[in-house]
Amino acid sequence: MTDLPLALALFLLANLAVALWRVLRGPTQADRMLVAVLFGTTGVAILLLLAEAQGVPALVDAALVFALLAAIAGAAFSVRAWRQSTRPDGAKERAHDPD
Amino acid sequence: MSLSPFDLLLAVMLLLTAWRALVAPDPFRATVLFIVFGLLMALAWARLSAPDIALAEAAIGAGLTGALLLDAVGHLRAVRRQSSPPGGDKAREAAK
Amino acid sequence: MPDSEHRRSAILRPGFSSLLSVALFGGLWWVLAEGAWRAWGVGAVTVIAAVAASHLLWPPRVARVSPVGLAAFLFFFLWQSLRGGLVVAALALRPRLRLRPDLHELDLRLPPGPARVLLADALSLMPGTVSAGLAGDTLTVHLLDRGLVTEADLRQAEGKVAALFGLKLSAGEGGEGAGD
Amino acid sequence: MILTELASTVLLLAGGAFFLAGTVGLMRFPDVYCRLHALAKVDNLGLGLVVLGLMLRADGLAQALKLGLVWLLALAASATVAYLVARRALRRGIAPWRGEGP
Repeated sequence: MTDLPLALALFLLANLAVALWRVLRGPTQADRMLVAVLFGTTGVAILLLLAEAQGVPALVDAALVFALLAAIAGAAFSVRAWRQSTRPDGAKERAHDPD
Repeated sequence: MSLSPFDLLLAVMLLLTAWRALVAPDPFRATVLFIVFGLLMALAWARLSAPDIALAEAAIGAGLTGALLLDAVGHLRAVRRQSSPPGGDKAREAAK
Repeated sequence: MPDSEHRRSAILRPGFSSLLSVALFGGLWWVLAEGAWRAWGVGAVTVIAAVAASHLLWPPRVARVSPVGLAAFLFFFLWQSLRGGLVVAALALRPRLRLRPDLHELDLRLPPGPARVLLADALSLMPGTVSAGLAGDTLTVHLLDRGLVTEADLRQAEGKVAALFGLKLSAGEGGEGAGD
Repeated sequence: MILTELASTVLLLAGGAFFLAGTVGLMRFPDVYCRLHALAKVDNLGLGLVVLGLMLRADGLAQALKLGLVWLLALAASATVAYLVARRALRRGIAPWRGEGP
């Protein structure tokens, strides 16, 4: 009975592996950005399950940080790494200038 | 604590992402793989019952470094895009 | 604690709302510390800093939340996100995958600001819709399947968000129960 | 006591099932937007069920609420990221997949 959380964590890790393979394969860069959403849910679930399985409640804090980071990574992906657009309306992107 | 299937799978995933990150053809893909590696590493620390290191790895290793690297990728692209088209000389002048 | 009285009162202007934030952040701290009372020394400082930061970043009275609307919205939201998960899971597991995705443009009647953001976020978690762009007064929504969602569903969600913020929507069919 | 245990087990297993469905959707759906649907909704429901199952096992109100807080944060994060990804993909001109005919 107490092994259920760890077994479920293994199951979720297998899910994560499969999903990661799918997401990292592309084809577009937007697909790769999905890793942020993926870790924001599956990673958090795995951490929570590990916290229960190993009796380390502090891992819940790590899960909180994971969820927070998912948002930050997603924002960094879409705002920072893609600051130019392929369409010719790049006037707004040009506003950024390195000094 | 003996080696469970969980640890085995996690180790394999870590090695795979590390290898893919090293051989990735373009910086964006390498950065994504780096972030994934960091998050998996945080899971590994969690599995080793080291919540504080897991927290630091996720926050600094994956989050902060990942965001900085993504920013750098964006800069590289912007620079490369400005210098590649024929009318890009003016933009390069402005950058200097 | 009150070392510089007037400066603090300058930051925390409206009394009731700052009292509310203190209670809110205090509760948050209590939850985060897992009910450990020993952590209150750090907690008090953190709560004060959090209240000050939230007042600086998001001045009060930007949004007034109606409690009844909040309850209704939460109930609606939880139910819809449960339904959303079930519906999309069923679609994914169906042996013959038959999707008819589409983009839908929704003309918003909500005012700009937090209400629109909340609607965009909430729609992403509801059955068959993901928000894909907010430009001017138009919210672009990606539909997983055209047969799954109707304009009325989107309008209903909009109405619930309006009720949460105690707003009255202008004309239209979805303006049900925007009470105070 | 045994009832809580049972309910928790059922909730955890149901959560796992939803994660599986989400992964299946991720594998089968044709484009980024559809995959976002699988991730943003199905996986979040799975996480919600797992959180509920773990809440039943928590040792106190504060701990249970903290688990709920993690779920809320994950919800907000994935809704926001889903929106950002979809918007950016649309602006980049990645056309949504349209199935068979209009």
